[in-house]
Amino acid sequence: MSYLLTTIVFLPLAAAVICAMLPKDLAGAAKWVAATVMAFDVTLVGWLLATFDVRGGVQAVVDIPWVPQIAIRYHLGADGISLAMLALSALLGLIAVVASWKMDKSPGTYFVMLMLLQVGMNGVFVALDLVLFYVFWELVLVPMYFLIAMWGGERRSYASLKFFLYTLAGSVFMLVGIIALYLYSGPNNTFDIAELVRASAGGAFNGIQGWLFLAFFLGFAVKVPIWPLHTWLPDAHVEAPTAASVLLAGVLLKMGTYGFIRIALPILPVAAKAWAPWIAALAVISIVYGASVAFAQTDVKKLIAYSSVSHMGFVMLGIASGTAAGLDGAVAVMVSHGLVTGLLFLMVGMVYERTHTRQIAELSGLSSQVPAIGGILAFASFASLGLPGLSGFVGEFLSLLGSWQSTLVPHWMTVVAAVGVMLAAAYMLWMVQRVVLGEASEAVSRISDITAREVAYVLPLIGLTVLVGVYWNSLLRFVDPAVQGIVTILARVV
Amino acid sequence: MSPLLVIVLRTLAGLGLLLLNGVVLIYMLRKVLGHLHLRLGPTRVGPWGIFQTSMDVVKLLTKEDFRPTASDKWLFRIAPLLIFVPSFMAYLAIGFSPTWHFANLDTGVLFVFAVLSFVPIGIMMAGWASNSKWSLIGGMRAAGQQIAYEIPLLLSVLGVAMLAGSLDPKVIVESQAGLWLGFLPKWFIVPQFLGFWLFAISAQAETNQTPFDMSEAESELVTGFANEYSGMRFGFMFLAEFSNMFVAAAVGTTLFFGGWLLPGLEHNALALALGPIIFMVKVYLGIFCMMWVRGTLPRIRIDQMLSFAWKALIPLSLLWVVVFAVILKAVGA
Amino acid sequence: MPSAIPALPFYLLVTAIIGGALMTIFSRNVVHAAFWLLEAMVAVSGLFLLLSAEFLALVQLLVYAGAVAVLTLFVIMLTLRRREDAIRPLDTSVAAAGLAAVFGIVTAIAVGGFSPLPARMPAAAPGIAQFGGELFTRWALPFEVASVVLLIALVGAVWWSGEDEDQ
Amino acid sequence: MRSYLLIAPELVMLASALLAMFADVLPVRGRRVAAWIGAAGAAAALVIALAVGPGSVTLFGSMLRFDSLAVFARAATAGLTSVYLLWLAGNGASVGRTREATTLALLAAMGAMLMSGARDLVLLFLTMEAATMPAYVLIGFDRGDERGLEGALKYFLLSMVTSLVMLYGMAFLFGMSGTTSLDGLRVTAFGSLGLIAAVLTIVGLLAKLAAAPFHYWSPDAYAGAPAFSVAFVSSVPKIAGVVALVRVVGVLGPQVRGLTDVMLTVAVASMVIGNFAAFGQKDVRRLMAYSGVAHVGYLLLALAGGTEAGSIGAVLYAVAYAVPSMAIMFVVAEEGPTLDDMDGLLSRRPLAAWAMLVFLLSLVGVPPLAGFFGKLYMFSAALDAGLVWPVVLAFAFSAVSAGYYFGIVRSAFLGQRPRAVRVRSTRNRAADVAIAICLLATVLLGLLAGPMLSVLGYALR
Repeated sequence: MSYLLTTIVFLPLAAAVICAMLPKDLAGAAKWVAATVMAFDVTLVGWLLATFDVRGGVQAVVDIPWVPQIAIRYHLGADGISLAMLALSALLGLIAVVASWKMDKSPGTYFVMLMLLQVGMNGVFVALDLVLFYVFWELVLVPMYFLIAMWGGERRSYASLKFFLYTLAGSVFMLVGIIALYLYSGPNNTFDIAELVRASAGGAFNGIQGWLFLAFFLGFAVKVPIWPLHTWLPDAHVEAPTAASVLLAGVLLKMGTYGFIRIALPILPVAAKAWAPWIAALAVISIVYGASVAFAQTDVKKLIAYSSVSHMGFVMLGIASGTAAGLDGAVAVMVSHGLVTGLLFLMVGMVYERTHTRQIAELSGLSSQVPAIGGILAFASFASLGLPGLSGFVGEFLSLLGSWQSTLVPHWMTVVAAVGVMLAAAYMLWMVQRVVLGEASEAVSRISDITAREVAYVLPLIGLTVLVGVYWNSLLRFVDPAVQGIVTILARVV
Repeated sequence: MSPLLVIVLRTLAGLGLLLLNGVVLIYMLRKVLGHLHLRLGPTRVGPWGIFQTSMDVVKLLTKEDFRPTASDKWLFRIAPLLIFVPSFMAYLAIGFSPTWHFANLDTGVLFVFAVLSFVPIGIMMAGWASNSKWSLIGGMRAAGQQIAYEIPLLLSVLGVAMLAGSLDPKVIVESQAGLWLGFLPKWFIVPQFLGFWLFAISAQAETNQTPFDMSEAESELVTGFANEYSGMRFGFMFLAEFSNMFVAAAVGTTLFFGGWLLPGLEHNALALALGPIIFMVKVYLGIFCMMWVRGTLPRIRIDQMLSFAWKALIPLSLLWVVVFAVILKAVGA
Repeated sequence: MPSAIPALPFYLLVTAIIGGALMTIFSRNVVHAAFWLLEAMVAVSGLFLLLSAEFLALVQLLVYAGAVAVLTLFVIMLTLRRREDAIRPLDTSVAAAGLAAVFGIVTAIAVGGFSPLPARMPAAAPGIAQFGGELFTRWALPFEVASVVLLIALVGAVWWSGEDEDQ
Repeated sequence: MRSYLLIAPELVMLASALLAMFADVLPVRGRRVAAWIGAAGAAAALVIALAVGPGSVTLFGSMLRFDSLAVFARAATAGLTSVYLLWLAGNGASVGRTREATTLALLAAMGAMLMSGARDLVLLFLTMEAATMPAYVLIGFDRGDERGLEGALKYFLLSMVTSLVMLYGMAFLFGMSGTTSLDGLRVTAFGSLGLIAAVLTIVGLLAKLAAAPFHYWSPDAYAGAPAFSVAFVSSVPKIAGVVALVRVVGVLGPQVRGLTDVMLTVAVASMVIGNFAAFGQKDVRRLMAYSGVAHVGYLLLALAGGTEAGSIGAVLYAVAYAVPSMAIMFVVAEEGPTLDDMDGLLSRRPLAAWAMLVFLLSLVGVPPLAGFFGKLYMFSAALDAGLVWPVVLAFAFSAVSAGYYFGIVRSAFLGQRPRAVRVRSTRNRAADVAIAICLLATVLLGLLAGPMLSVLGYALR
């Protein structure tokens, strides 16, 4: 029994409680509390990474009954995939706190929300009980709603409610699925993921897998988001404050794909295989559609948002493939997208903070006025479009490889998806050309360059992007053993 | 005899008693009130005016049955019956001796009160149907009065019911046999003096007698609800009033004065034979007392009367029921 | 009393009850409606008599004739400012009549399918003493709850009719 | 004697009601001493109820039996009443006469507590009347307000008619079974007549709970009534109502074919009507009335499944619904009834705003709050009983309901208050404590779902 994960998950809650109780005149101290706690949290995650046995298996498990009457357990544990996501979540959480250093509109409440969000994000990735998973899943909604609704842009009210209702509507279907899994899991009804996998192997869900998968699909697909359920994403991204955008794109979207990998595939492998072509088709549509729409955007943030739709399509494609390479690629895209898109949003945030605009037309010549900001923005764009040597390439390559190898995904889909990569290169480069290069526009002409604090929080992202891109195994050695387990399950069914 | 024939005969007997009683009581009332007021009462028709009432009956029967045009046709016609029939029915439950009764009910006392509670309905109906403000006011007064005084009336009976353990008139009377301390008749008036007092006042009010005759109040409402009635319909109302008096006195006799019992005349053939006579004597004594009150006290105001009921009689009777129950339990134990 | 209910008086009383109830609804004159209500109540007490429940029959008379009907009439007569106000337009009762008819038909069909209903009346009606004993032992709780209900009604009535009080 | 010990909680409630009624003649003086007495009495009743605990003994013949379900409902009723009166002791009834409000609330709660243990149709009916009659007065408590009186009258008429319909059904049941004891009802032999009797019997309860075809009273009554009355009327008596429904359906459901279909129809209708009508409401009381209809729909869905787990889930959910809806009404009573009145709540009273958020989230069914677990139990039971599509619908509506609940959140958190801020005369600690207790209960009912279910007698797996 290890309480390490419990500590990692609930440390931010402690920070939230402290921030909430700060008197009004001390509200400025909230950021220090949050930063300290998150730094500690990241350290703990680092320690977990260091002590993690890469040969696989679920580690740092804690498992105690919560509501014994209906077999709900407080069951946390981390395997490689969980750990990668947990690390991403903790790191981006810390960065989000530091990036919000200048937040002066009711900072106390702001950091409470940020910390509550962190609890949910951390928890989702290590919960091994479905109800617990759902609890963390929903816990994310409310703080994110408020982050957008209270600290967002012009249309924040609309965007936040849309975000909330979309994801809530999706997740209630997931809850139906969870309950159904529980009811059909045999004489010893259970919510435990591992036991459900075993029950599934024993044939407990035969005949209804399709329906169950539909329920989970709706819940996860909204969150990912897969076309056509993506419409909340651009609105939410555009209106959200920088830190919220970072977490939304970097972590929240991954919850959906993580759900597929953790729950839908292993527990419902038959349906997953049956649905794979359709999911792949939707993924491909997402890739191409997201990229095409990104082209048409005049707002940098919206462009990044649509690029997220496109990138998450690669994740879904990898998941649909059901091969080791595809799943490795999916996780790699998840991590990479978290790092890179986080970085992109941070840079856009910096620019916006200085110029008060995000319109591509009004921004140009960043490199001439603020070379550091421009350079990092360009770097992030390259990473995003999948330049070899940077993290984006790893995942996209593996995803495409996996889907090509897969017997479930038609080859033409892989080809179309590969076209998406080129589209991504095109719109990203076009954006870089217009925003970074050229002569400094009026909005850009009098701004100052990056500060030390800003360097401090983008540097880890840049470093990790390069590390993963160059030394793939730094990520994959954690992920692959877990992926192999899922592939085995998938291979077992016809 | 077939049961049906028995029922018919008994009913006819009851009706006869009621009519006879009515005639006698009207005469008695006139005489008693006359003497109380230091006047003579009827003297002209027959010796001491004893035929006065029979002549009245003839007059009522031959008078035109008049109905005001603006009146409520059906209610106007039904009302006198609704006043008369219940008071007739009340006779059925009265026991005159261990063997003399019209119907033997084990809830006899309750039956009397139940049917008598219809009388104010009839009075209200008459008051409303007549479409005259005096009548209406009389009817409303009757209703308010009835509601108020019915409660202490019923509560006052509870003490007796507790003592006798029954609501059957026969059982109640029989349980009053014997003597206390060798000289005091075991009548329930002794332990239930307060109950009797409550009963007497309430009964006076329930039968619309002065000082509680607000629903008729000749001097203000011109006989109130009966204002627009004439002929035999008026006769029914008139008759019902006297019959109610008789019933009240009879119930009082049964409950508090040992019914057909007299000390020393219990449980033997002579007592059985004399029973009805003893009972009637007691009843007429009771009626005389009611008339006495009627001739002595002035009429009080309706609001005084109602607040007296709600604020004095009802709390007192409730209290008495509780106190007496406790006493009975203590003594019994 | 026999355990089966004599048919003729039963149907007469039932007709009287239903008729009275319908007339209560249809009567255009409020005062008449009150009298019809009374008629229905009295007929109900007749039903009790048929079942040898003498005590209940008498209490029904005492309560409905002696108190409820009188109070109802009293209130109606007190609140009518003019006699003509007693006459109300008919149209509201049409819907009620329709409802009652539908309800009656449905019930009649349902009941009709299950004749004869088994008579489960007790062979001998309990005496009043037995009745009282039951009421205050086994049924003591409902009895007391009923008194609480009345208390609530009293408090409510006092509240609605009472004077305003500064607080 | 033992019988009286076992109904000691109710006796305590009754005693404190009488004491509160005569509070003015007590030697203790002070503002709203009646409400304080009531709060203490109800709290004592709660403690006693828990101390007495569940038992299989039937009292007064077969009148009463406090099994674990009943004990839970009874304790919850007493506890909620105590909190309500605590709030009332702090803020007082908006139109004065806190004393009457206290007495009525206590008597209603007493009726509700007995109702939850009632095993006899007669007692069930009487206690139901005792639990609902004070509501007529409370709804029309502001005698100067015509809308309140209209609402009260509407409620009164509908409630009376449905009560009589219920009595009619009970008469049929009595005729068929020869007994009024719930356990002795035998109606299987009567086919569709049994169904009619059963439906007529539950109509009264459905109307009191404001289920769909009988819900018309609730929006008007709530919107016309002062919010402090709504806080009580919309929450506390409903718990016992659900328990009674559980009892009746539990006995009749297996015996009567088609009863569950009726329940299901009512459930779906309630969910649909309640959820759609709640959209666009500007008055929080009206909004809560319609959402209450929807919540009753969820409850009925669990009951329609006809399983033990469904019954337990429904009762738990009834409590999980009652607590936040009462607390929301507290805030409404303090701030004003419309959405505009809620504007800027965050800046004025941040804690109240956050509490409000938690209550609303619990009503939506967001974990780990009480409402989530309630829905989890209920819907898993209904799903277990094979009601797949209604459950999916219910879940969808749960999500939809966030749409209108968040209207309140939006006002409270994002709204600005343009007009002059109405400052509360006194910041009242007792009232704030009451809201805080509700907040705690909303959270703990979820987190401590295990112990709750133990109290409810949910078998351990």
